[in-house]
Amino acid sequence: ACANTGGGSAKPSAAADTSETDKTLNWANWAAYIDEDDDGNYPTLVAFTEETGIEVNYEVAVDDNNTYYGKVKDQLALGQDIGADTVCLTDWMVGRWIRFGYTQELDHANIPNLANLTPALQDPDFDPGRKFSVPWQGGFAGICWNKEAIPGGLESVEDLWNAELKGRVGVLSEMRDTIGLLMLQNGVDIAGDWGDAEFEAANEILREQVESGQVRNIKGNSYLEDLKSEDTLAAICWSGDITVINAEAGDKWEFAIPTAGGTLWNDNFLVPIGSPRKTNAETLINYYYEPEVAAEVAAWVNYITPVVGAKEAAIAIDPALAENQLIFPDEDTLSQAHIFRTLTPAEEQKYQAAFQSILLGS
Amino acid sequence: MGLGDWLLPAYTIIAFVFLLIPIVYTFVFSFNDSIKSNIAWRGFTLDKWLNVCNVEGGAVCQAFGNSIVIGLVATVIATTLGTMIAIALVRYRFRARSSISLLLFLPMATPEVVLGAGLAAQFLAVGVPKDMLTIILAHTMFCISFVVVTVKARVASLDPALEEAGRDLYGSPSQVFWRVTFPLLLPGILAAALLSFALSFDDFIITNFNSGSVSTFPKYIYISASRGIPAEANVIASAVFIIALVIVITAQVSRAARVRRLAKL
Amino acid sequence: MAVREFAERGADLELVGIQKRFPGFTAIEELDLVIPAGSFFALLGPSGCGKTTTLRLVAGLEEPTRGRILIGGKDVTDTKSHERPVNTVFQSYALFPHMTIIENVAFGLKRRRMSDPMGKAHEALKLVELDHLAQRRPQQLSGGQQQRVALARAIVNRPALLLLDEPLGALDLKLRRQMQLELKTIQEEVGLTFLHVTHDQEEAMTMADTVAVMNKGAIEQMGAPEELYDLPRTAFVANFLGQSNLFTGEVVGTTADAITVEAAGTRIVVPAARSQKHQGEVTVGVRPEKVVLHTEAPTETAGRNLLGPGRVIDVSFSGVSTQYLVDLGALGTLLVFAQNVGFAPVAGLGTEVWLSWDLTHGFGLADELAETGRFPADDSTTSIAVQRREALVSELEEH
Amino acid sequence: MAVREFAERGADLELVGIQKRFPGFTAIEELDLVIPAGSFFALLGPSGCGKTTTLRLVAGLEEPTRGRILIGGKDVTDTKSHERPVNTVFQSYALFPHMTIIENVAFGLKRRRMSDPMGKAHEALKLVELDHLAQRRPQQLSGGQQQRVALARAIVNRPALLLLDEPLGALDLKLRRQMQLELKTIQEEVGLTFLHVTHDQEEAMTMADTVAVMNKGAIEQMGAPEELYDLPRTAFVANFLGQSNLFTGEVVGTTADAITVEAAGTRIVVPAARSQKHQGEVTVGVRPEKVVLHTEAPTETAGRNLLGPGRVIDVSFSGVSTQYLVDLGALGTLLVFAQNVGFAPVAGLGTEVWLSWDLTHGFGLADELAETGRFPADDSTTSIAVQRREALVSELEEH
Amino acid sequence: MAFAAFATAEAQPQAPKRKSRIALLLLLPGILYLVLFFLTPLISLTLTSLQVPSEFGDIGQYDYAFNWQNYVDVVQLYWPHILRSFGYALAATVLALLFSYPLAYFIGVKARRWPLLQSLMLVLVIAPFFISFLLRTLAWKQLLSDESFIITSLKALSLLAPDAHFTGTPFAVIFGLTYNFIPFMTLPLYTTLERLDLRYLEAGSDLYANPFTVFRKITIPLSMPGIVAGTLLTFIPAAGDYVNASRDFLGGPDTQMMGNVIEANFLVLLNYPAAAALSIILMAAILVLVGIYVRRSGTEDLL
Ligand SMILES: Nc1ncnc2c1ncn2[C@@H]1O[C@H](COP(=O)(O)OP(=O)(O)OP(=O)(O)O)[C@@H](O)[C@H]1O
Ligand SMILES: Nc1ncnc2c1ncn2[C@@H]1O[C@H](COP(=O)(O)OP(=O)(O)OP(=O)(O)O)[C@@H](O)[C@H]1O
Ligand SMILES: [Mg+2]
Ligand SMILES: [Mg+2]
Repeated sequence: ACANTGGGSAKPSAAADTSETDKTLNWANWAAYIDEDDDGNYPTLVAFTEETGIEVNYEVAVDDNNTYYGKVKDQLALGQDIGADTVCLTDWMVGRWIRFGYTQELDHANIPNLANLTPALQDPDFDPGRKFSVPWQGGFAGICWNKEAIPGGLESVEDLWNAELKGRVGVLSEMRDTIGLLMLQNGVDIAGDWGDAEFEAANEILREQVESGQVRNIKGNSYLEDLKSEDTLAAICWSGDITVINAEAGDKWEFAIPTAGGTLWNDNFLVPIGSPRKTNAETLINYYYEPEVAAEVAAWVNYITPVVGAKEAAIAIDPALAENQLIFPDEDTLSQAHIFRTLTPAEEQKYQAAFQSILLGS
Repeated sequence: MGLGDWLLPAYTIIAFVFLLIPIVYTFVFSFNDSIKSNIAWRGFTLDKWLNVCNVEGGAVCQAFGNSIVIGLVATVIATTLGTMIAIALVRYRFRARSSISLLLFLPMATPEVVLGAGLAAQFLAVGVPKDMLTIILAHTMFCISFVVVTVKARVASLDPALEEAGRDLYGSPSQVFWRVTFPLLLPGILAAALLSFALSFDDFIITNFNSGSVSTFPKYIYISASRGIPAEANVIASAVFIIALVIVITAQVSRAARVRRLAKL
Repeated sequence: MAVREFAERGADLELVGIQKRFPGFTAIEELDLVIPAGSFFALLGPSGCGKTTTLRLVAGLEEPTRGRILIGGKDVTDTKSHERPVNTVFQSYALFPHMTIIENVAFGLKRRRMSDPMGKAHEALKLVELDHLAQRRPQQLSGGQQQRVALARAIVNRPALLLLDEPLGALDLKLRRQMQLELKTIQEEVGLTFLHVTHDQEEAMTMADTVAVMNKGAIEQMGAPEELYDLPRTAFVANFLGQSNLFTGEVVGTTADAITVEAAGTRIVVPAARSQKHQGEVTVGVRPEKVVLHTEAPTETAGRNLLGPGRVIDVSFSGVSTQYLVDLGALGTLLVFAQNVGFAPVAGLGTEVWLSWDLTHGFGLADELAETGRFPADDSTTSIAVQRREALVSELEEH
Repeated sequence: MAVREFAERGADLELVGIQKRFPGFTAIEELDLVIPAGSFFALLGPSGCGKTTTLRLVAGLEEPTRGRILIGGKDVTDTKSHERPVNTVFQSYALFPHMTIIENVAFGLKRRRMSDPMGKAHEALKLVELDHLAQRRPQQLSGGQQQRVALARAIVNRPALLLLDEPLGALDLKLRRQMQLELKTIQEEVGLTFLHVTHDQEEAMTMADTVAVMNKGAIEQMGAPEELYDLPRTAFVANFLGQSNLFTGEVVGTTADAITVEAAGTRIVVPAARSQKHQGEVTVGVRPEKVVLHTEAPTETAGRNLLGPGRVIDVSFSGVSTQYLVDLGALGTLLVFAQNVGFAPVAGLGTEVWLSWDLTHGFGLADELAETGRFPADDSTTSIAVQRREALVSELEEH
Repeated sequence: MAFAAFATAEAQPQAPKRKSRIALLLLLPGILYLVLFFLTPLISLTLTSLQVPSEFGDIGQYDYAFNWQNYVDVVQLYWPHILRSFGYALAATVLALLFSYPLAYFIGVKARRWPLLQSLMLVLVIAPFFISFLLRTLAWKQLLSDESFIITSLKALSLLAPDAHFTGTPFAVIFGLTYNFIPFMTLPLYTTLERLDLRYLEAGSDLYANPFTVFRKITIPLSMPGIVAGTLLTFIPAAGDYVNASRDFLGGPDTQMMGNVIEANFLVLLNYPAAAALSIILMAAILVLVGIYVRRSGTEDLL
């Protein structure tokens, strides 16, 4: 058998583009990550199709960076079409795809609106010059709590370890967010130059809290279920979610960036190597970089849009919205948020294993 | 008599209540007027039943459709292959018999994660991309053993004298097979097929390792579980449950009626 | 398959030097047999002696290890089962459970593409008086009815040779007698050749033209029923076919007409023509109904053997006749039947009696009586093997 | 449970006004029965008449709908099965398949905490000559051997009352006769009370002190075997217990000693004391072995009934005796048995014969003969019920 | 229907024929299939379990080697999970047996008189098969969450400590395993009990055994094949399960079983050798346990 386990040394080559004749597009994305009306239609996508004639098949196929990667990596390694022409994945995973050559290089000529990209995101270390990826939405990881149970509110990650909350605290299974917050609490600059010692210190704190039973559970997106069922009363959370569940299950929760700082992440469009519809994908990206469209999406999903001018456009929709720091953060808010630095493969392996060992218990 | 007379029936009732609680819960929450996730009760609505396929661009229905297709194809292949093995095992004597029996028992004794991971590793090593085909191949594999067990019991209980009588009454070997053997095995074969379908339809673990980007109904639920399962999933599950129950109960009642009619003769 | 005609009449069956070995067991050692066309032949023998095996060889369901089988003069040894002009009524009926009675009966006709199979099947069902149940399934019939259907299913094909494997085994005595009559009538009417296997000696004797007694895979004796009963050649036949009083002793006198055997000091005379051996140790015997019971010492007469005095140790009334068990000391115990023409038994328990029988009724055997335990070794291998296999298979499946 | 002793001797059994209804079916209408201690009582009857049900009531495996059951004078109607001094040899043996033979036999002893159960069990096995198979499992035994184990398992407990439900049903004639002898010996030796259920009339008659003939849930007649055979009171008993030649006609003359019946123009005289009815339509009969066959017209004698001439329409040889079927025209067909004391049959097929019997052998019945078809409705209810259940179960499983 | 899988039928005496070409034809496709899709994966799983990380390779890249050290490593790292898997599976099996036996006895023995009721109850037993087991497990998770009616009532009744919770605990995982595999236990039990010949029980009571002794000495031994089949059908999948113990379902960080570890290594850490080594260990352990169990319970013929 050929020993092409995982990545493989020979990088696959991009598929031929048939966008000229094939006016369709498959978009794999996370759940609740685009505007949706009561009939289950996506208004911005409907408008996009009217405008360009490209039929978009929007699929909620990403539940987790790792599991999505696990599902498609073999096809990617062979350069095959994975059934998605564009996928939105988180920074570090995008970095891995780019390293492995699983993405197609974008033709910036097809994305003139890229000029609207927030300067802060124009040159990330995993994709200098945004040659392979373009941000879709971003968000903060911080802390949240049940206002009814904890009327006093929380301020820092330390507050989660309060004895009164024993067994009622949730943390995220996304290593960069949970460990990131803990490192920030320890005074580490997570974007800067830190090493094993800093990571270990934070990981140990988490291990202690999990083993002592202070932390009830470590979950991905389903931490929301626990919040709703009140299995947990406080948690490490993603900013956009809280707005959504407040709308859905009564205005019971509050989100805050901890005093020591929160993490900032982005999910990015990319075009998988086997996709024959790169141009269509670029057309789509360009469309969502129009400030009006970006504002419409942002108003619905409650995450941070990377499009300059969207805030102004949003004022037109709902002035209150524009004031929401979680959607249109000002400089002050942004200064509290930090981006987790890119890890080397060896670090990635090592830290993930250490983090997983907490998740799996012993 | 006394105690034992009502203790067991009472226990049985409690046991059934226990068994059915989560099913009733699932059914009730298919009418929940939920938004994204389906946890807190927000009021009664028929919307979810009326618009099952409208949510998330029909992802639920597509997953459901995939599950049906996979189940059907895997069932047909596994039933055919398994029935052939069952007949051979009961009716013929050959040397490798015990090794073959072991080979058939092993998949049933192997935990699903091992089956799933092993097959996934294999597909990986050979470079087969994961899609519907790999799921079908995987499902067929674990269904075969169950088919063999089910059909074998039927073949073994088939009186060989019946086939001999067929031959004695001028039936050629193929006539004897199609007119005597096959009709007599049919109920067993159907039971095996049903079992295969049920196993395939509800399988998540093996599927998860071998499905690549293809979604199936259990996989859809598993993925959605991390962010709240839409009530539409409850709708589909409840619908499948009700349809299956109606079919089975109708069959049982009509069988009972037939038996009673038979008893009157 | 070619369309074939009904057999005009029965065909004769010939088995030449048949041997049948199963792995580890020789069921039939060496079998030669000729059954003339149109006769009713009964194969009689204890359980496990190879009767069913013989039938299966003839039907083509089993291949002989050696030897040839001829039906109507044609060698069919290598002919497949479904091409032999033979039908079988199986020991277990083997009715198809998924077909109605009428479909069962019509099965063979349809396979041979006979015209009007349904009509013929109904005819056959009428013959066994079950036409009103034509639409039922076998499970809905009683054992006796099933047996009649099995018979109809075979007879409807008018095979040249009909094999019956204990077709009346499941019936109670009354029904059994009626079915016997019926079978015999059908055989005579249709003129088919019947090969009937049974272990019921009475059945064999009342029905068959020729009876063959089989033992351990070989035929011990064969002939007309009366002949076999009257003059058994071996101890096995003497005891299997009815009961016998047997005595073993040295031959002490031989004339042209008779031999004299001395057993435990008593001399018993047997016609020379009715004895298989004329010297050395010989076992002689007489049937219990041929023995007359005397309550007073009779005078010795030339033409009669006289034994006694002995003592009646058991009297048992069985309706038609009374059985006496008479203890004759060293000579052993004798069985005597006396038909109940009067009311009370002739002799009570403990009475001193003498026994006598006409010389001409005695017989001398070719072999000697083997001593058996009170309970004979009950080793019907089939039943044990079947049960073992059942247990094993069911255990396997329970899994 | 208290340690109990072996029963010193048999206990008597009394059933008072027993009725047993199953849902939708009354198996026993009204049953009164007294079986004296130490006796061998046989319950005889056709399939489905309620024999097994009666036994199960006595064993406590079924509760009577009405009535009381007394064993040794003690009312046990409400006593649990395992507390009754009764053991059963089941129709199906019911040997525990998961235990060896010796464990099976010792089971009851162990439950009662008898000393040395194994020793006693081996004794019992020796009695039925199966001690060498003590370590086998029931599945490894033949039917006959299993039956003997079942017997040993019951007898070893020396119960006051032993119930035997067709314990010899599976045996072939030879073994059956031996087992009968054995049973009888054991019963006499141990002095237990035996209640033996069978549908084999010969078995009942040869073994029992008292025979009761049961029909449709009620006892039709009861008495010593000879008595019952000699003087049946109903057509059912006359035909169930042996065979009978029956004639129905009007009573045309009555004297103190005898009645005269005219059937199809022929006058038949029956002793008045032997007739249940003395006027109107009466069915009279005579046993076939009491009838004498004459090949020449005999002279009419006072003490004999004379019929004929008729024609022999069937002769069948059955070893001990020959059966003749004689067609007497309007009077119907008569059966005659003649013991084979000579060689050849007395009369061949088609011979003209006359029949006669001693007046004193005739009997008159209380009821009339019902007409039956050639094949009687084969409605052994149990067998059908069993089959139905089997069909049902298999159908369910097919699913 | 599913329960037929466990049904046994009266076996008929079969006279298996001589070796035949037909047998080969009948067997070949199916056996080939299993060799291809069951046996070779096992082999390649074994090979994978011996791989080493590629030198200079990126995450998830391995080379073939004979690195048996992988086994030592995973055992050292994950022995608590291995023990936990078998502990939970054993507990669930015992609980399922205790739960199912009376139920199966009622359906198979007591309800014989009412065939319709019997089959309807059987349908209810297999009913859970018809609704996704993931959904059922999630339903339990909701029904047993901290603020749910059941848990709050238990707390109100002081049957549960005020700060106690259920989800995420070993009890919850064992509970889920038990619940999910009850049909697998009940059906084989039912099929043997349904065939249980009541005449044996009658014979027992005729031979002076009281009801309890009859149950212990006759009913239990006679239903042994069902008990063995049921416990195997429950234990094997339970030991390898990873849904119930998953943190997204009923488990928590300290209830993770081997299945979860295999999944995490395979899908998240992309540590294929570790996942494969664990799989092989799990399978071998189960085979050994099953072998011992079957031998001890005297039902070797089952295999
Ligand atoms: N397939 C087989 N393999 C081995 N031995 C066999 C096989 N079939 C039959 N036998 C043996 O051959 C002998 C004859 O069997 P057969 O069935 O002919 O007996 P039978 O005379 O019909 O007995 P029964 O009266 O019990 O039906 C028996 O000892 C049996 O055990
Ligand atoms: N549980 C039951 N429910 C309904 N009817 C029953 C039941 N058990 C027995 N019967 C009926 O009661 C009648 C008597 O049955 P029983 O078993 O006593 O007959 P039997 O005389 O022993 O017959 P056999 O000689 O066939 O054994 C039969 O008609 C039978 O169908
Ligand atoms: Mg036979
Ligand atoms: Mg009975």
